Amino acid sequence: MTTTTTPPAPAVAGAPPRPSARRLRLVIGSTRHRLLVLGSWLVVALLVLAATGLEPYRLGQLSGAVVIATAIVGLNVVTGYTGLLSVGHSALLGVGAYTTGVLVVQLNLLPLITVPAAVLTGALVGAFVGLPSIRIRGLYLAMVTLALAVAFPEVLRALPEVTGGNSGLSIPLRFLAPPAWTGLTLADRPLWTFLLCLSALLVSMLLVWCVLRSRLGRDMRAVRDHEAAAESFGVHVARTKILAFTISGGITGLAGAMLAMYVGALSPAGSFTILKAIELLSGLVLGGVATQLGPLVGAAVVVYLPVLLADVVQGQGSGVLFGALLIVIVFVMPEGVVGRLNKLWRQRVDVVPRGMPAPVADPP
Amino acid sequence: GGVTNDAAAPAATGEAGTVSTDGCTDPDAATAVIDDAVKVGWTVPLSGPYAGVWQQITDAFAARMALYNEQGGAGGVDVDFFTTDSKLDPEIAKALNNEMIQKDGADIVSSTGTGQVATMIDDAAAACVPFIAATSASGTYRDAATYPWATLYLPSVQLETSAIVAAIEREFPDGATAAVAISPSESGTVYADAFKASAQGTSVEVVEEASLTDPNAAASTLKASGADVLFVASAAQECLAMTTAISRIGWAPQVYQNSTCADRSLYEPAGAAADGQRVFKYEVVPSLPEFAGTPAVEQYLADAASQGLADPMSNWSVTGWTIGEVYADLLTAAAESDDGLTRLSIMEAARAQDFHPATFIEGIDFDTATGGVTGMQPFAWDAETAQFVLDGDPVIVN
Amino acid sequence: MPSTPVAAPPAHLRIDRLTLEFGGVRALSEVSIDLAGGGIIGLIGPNGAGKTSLLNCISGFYRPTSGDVTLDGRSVLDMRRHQLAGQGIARTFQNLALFGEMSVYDNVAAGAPRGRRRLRGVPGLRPPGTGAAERDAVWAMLERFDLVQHARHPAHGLPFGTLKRVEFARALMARPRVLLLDEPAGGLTHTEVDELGGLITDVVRDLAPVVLLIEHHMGLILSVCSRIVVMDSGRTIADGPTEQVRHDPAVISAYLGGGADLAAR
Amino acid sequence: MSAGYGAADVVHRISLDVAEGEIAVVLGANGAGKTTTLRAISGVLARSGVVQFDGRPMPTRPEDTVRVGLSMVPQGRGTLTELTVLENLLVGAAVRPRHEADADVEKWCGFFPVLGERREQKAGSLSGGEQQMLAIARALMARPRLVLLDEPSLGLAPIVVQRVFAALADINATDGTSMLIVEQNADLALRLARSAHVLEAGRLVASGAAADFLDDDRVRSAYLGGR
Amino acid sequence: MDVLVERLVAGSTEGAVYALIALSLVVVFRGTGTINFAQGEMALFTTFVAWSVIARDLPVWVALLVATASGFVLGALVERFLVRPVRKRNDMAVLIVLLGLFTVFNSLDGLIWGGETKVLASLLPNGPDDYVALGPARIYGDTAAVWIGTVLVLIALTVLFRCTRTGLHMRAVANDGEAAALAGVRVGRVLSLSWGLAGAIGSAAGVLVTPLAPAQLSLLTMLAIFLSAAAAALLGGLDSLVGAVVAGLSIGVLEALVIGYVPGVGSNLSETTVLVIIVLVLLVRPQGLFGTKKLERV
Ligand SMILES: Nc1ncnc2c1ncn2[C@@H]1O[C@H](COP(=O)(O)OP(=O)(O)OP(=O)(O)O)[C@@H](O)[C@H]1O
Ligand SMILES: Nc1ncnc2c1ncn2[C@@H]1O[C@H](COP(=O)(O)OP(=O)(O)OP(=O)(O)O)[C@@H](O)[C@H]1O
Ligand SMILES: [Mg+2]
Ligand SMILES: [Mg+2]
Repeated sequence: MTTTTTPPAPAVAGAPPRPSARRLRLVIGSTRHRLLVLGSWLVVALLVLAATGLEPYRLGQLSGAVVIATAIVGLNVVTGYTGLLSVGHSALLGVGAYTTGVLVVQLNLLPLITVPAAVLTGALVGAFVGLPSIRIRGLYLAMVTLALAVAFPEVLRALPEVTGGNSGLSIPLRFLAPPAWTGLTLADRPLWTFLLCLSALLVSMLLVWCVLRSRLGRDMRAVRDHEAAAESFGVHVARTKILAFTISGGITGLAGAMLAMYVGALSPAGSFTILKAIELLSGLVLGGVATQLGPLVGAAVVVYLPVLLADVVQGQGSGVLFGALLIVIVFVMPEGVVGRLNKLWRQRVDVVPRGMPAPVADPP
Repeated sequence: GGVTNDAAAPAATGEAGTVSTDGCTDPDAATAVIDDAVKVGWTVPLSGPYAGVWQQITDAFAARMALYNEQGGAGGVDVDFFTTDSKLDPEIAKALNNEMIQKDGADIVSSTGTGQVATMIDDAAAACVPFIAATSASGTYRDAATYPWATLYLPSVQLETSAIVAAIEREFPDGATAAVAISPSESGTVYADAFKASAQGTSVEVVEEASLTDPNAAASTLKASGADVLFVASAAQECLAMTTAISRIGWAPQVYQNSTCADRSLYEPAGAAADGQRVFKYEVVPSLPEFAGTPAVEQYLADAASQGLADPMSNWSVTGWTIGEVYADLLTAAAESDDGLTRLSIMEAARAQDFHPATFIEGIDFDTATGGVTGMQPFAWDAETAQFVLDGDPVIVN
Repeated sequence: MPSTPVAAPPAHLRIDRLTLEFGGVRALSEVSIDLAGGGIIGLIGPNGAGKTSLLNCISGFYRPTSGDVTLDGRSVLDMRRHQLAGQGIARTFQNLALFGEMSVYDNVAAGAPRGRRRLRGVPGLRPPGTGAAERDAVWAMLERFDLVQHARHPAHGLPFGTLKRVEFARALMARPRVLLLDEPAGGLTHTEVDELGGLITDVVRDLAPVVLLIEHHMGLILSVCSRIVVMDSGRTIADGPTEQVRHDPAVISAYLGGGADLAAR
Repeated sequence: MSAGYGAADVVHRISLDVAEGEIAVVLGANGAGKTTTLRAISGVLARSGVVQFDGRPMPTRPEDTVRVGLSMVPQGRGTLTELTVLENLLVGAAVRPRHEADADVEKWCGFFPVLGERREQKAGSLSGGEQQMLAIARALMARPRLVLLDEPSLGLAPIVVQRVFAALADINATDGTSMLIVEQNADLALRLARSAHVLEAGRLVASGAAADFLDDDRVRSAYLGGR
Repeated sequence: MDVLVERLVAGSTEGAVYALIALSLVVVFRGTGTINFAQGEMALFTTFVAWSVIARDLPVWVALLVATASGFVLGALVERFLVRPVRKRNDMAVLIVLLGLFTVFNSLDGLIWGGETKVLASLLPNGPDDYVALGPARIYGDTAAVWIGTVLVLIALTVLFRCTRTGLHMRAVANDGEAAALAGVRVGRVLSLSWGLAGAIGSAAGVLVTPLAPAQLSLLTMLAIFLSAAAAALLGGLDSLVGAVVAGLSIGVLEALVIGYVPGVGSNLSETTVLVIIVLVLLVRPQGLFGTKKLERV
């Protein structure tokens, strides 16, 4: 009755398994691996060096992208690795930015000194936002965080004595000048800002890298993949979620402080609305959720794409094109740019982890 | 150094009110004579909800500048006007503004929206590029000591609200109670705060305020206060909402709207409910009989037509055109100055500007020294003819 | 898997008059089992008898209506779910509960006993030796379960039987004192079931945990269990040495059914 | 037929035939591709090659294969967990007229009394075995002419396995329903089936009469265990 | 007392607006298990279409029909060509596609119809005298239209989900598309139908609601309404029709009361206050007021 036919095939015992395509074997800790890592760092260093030679306005744009990348690195911790959808990171960014802004404008502190405070408030608010995630999941959590995104500008407006209300805060230029010990002048401010933002990004990425290697990192991913199972293997789910939100809030707060220094002026209507939260989330998905380099690529896309599109179409058309491009990218690379690259890399290169027992047959 | 930064010498700021090139990143560029073209670059929202408005404003401004060029420009130097889309995002605005200054070599820049203006204004000052006729509701930038390289076009909100309070006092000599409906937007709160400040120490007492988030709820609340006067501090989209809402609950106070609402298209659909509402303006309304015949308006319409401006009757066209008047006036003055046409002379001219733009209502001037627009003309809406009518003489505040 | 014999005495798990209700459904009623002797105890019974529910009560997934579960005299019901792992209770799941996006290696490593250092693995914060020790233990476990070639593959997408092995390996990583296995042989071929039986006996020899084994595969039950508890409709209907229970007529009629050869399988 | 996930094929050019009214069994080790084969036939997975049903090409989408008379009991959790037992059964009758559905619901609730008792309970709260019964009952609600069963005995108590297999034999005898069964309980399955096929690493390595397999020592040792 | 009644009526009208949009969200959720973040903007697009129809001097009810029909088609097309291909891959991808659509539709409206505020005629007369007095409060035509619309949609959807096979199949598909397909449910058709239906409801809602919106018909009309409606859908429980309506009304009334009776905070932080209350409720009932708790069995 059912016939499944194919052109004549050997009746019994199929052909021997096809040898898998040639892959480059890379043993972690081997000389080859070390050289590769060293080489990558060299390339990064060269790129940074090249960037510092850019014209100031290009350097400015790059700083903007670096700040957004840092914020996405923060978002990745909760949304990517812990699986908690957050549409409220615009507020965490704002908390960091306003911490710096308020301390500088109202207390005349040096911006650099306010950075730890921004990280701290970001982390605290992050932890607080994380509380509902213990009970509320999925799209419901997205809604709760979205509420934060909507409420944040309203709260800023309601506290004009501190935040400057609608007019916002302007950080006087003299505060943003490079400090004397750097040997840079006011004219070098873009370079100074860029180096600052870049350091923030690198520190954040390093932190995330460490967290991922640690047990906390494994716990976060376990919670994302199967909460109940994680719990029964000793993961304190609530604590893990809150820690994830705290780390994420700290990093995003840091990004906020950098944003304050780069932009120099803060207002409720501008950078901290729900649209910014959406921008961060789009960047994360486009770059690659739960990948370490994804935030960089994602930030580049969301920051530069609109600028590039502006050369193609002006006005409302650019919005249509931007939206359409987002959709196209998701269609072409659902796992994000870096997710896709990782896949290709794994097809070509066989990275052998430390301690893996002697070579075994390839998987069937 | 200590924790606080007490480094002196704020950038590009000299004596209070005078413009200097101290602290400019490139002082020579600021004093170099501009002889090819005056590059004017605006960073304004050309996409999103306000794009329609800004398209009209920039079109009219471009038309006015084209006319200026036809008439010889700034001593023979043409104005080259270009725009980029700020997308209402401060970071984008900042990046594009810097690109305009550094890459395109803009001689004058401008923008709109508090957040965007705030982040651009220092960059422009640091590069000693004049920031002319910005349209920001925040009055901070009027302070010439802190922002010597910037001027604002919009009258201060205080100017408008004090004119309104003055008009209320005139109408209610024995004192009046006022209710305020506040749009949850930036301009809403700015207007409301200014109104309350203006009412301070007058016979007008603010007795109740409510958010426009839900106009009907606001109407009930405000009605309960029994106020004589309702001031609607709204953004353009919500002008009508309050009108409908109060008529529906049968409340008929004297309504004052802010100037953002002074547009026929916003009043007409409200029908009889809007009758008698007051609003203040300083630019002419070309469609009104009172203005239609005046030489200034005739000239404007003829010029606009010669430049192919699509909708010269619209408020926004008039605004764009008038900003063009302001630019033309100061560029000519700068070109005629001793130093010739330089960024510095442009800024100095802007600081010293005092003239009557042709598309301003008679009696109202533009005087930078006193903060820009000098007065306000009250209008009342006449539902029957579906027109604004003049309601007394301009209130000159500055 | 380092096979250092465990010096501690076997765990004493006691289930005392445990009752569990869902609305009108009584999944467990007054179940009492004393697992004092340790060893491998088979838990069998018809579908819906309450076997998984019992496991869920022990491992903190269900909160019983009444009754108690004690481990070495301490009630485990007061403990939070994540604390149970620290008490040496590990389990597998009837319907697989793996970390789908994580690699097989990470899945197994997630079972490793937890010290107090959460940031273990971060350079500089790693106490000397522990990182490498855990790594070697995981690889040894993967080797033992024939999972090395899948180690870097994400768990989802692997065949059912392989995933069952991953689950078992993860549970063993915890070096549990109480091991709760919910139908570990489901979906395995006969040879694999035999191997599994061998593994379970090995584990008992190495770690001497109390094993509670739920299985419908009677062959496995009969070959590894020294004692069998039979449940039906939320009650224990038989509890005793394997040979005695397998010939119990009540058990045969309620659970095994007529086919004698089936009972032997 | 070939099928797989993403770019790589998992099942390579296999050919097999289930005659009308026949019960066939597919054996194979873990990961051999049994599930993949069934999923490809029913249209859940994309496939290449030819699959014919009654001499006509088999549709490529599951909702259409059901309409030509095929049903599948998927491996593991095949129930709609958020729906009640009754709703699950009714969904199973999607391709049948409504009045017939009600009668069949009663029939299966009678056959698996637990399901009858748990009618209004969410399927997801059932025990593993109860869910498996529900999956089988739901597949049969469509009154298929060919049923694909992926490890139907998984998680069922021995007594229920016997009843289910007896019922399958019964349905096969009375309605002439054909069956393709993947089963680890090879002994039982081979007794029920007429023909048998062995998959190894995605390739069909042996096909023949079920009875021969029962006697074949090689198969015995590989799948049935030496008894 | 009069003021209270006025506030209650005003608040519940606003609430009915949220409820209507929330119902369309519930339909998509029940049929496909996702939230359509572009729902508001799709509705805005078809409302602009309706405006164009009225601008051609056709009656409002024709515009309503055109908008509803085009909403159905739009919803079904979006599902078929944009959502379905990425639906299986992951939730996040769907989210980005929908956010992309959000941008596309909003910009498209601006491109086609310009950004200026437009006035949309009401289905039922809403002139100054077209009201029914309800105690001290007045119910105008446009208000009544929203109320009637909400009730009709609620009844129709309840019948669909309770009494028809299609309703059952929608839930089956949302629960597990593959299992539903294996049972013979035409998954594609059900998906298209859910989205089409939601699109139609959203579009009809757009036409009914716009005359009441503070921003009238402009590019900003739907954003605020959508956010409140999404909040309502979640508060009610994403899969509950009754929940959507009850929660929508509660949010509307709550807003009115907060603005009316909470001095200071009320007018400055009304949205924040309401959102905080919603979050608190969700903390107690994570599945929403009327939502069914998602089963988790191991
Ligand atoms: N969360 C729940 N809600 C409602 N009923 C439940 C729930 N969990 C279990 N039950 C019911 O309790 C009874 C026992 O279920 P349990 O899963 O413990 O059975 P089991 O013995 O493991 O059966 P199987 O061998 O089929 O896995 C079943 O009838 C089931 O329907
Ligand atoms: N969703 C998937 N994505 C990628 N590969 C898969 C997926 N599902 C199965 N595979 C691969 O296909 C191969 C065959 O799997 P399949 O499930 O068909 O085997 P099986 O014979 O049914 O095994 P079991 O007895 O465990 O059920 C396996 O190697 C598996 O890794
Ligand atoms: Mg069970
Ligand atoms: Mg299988």
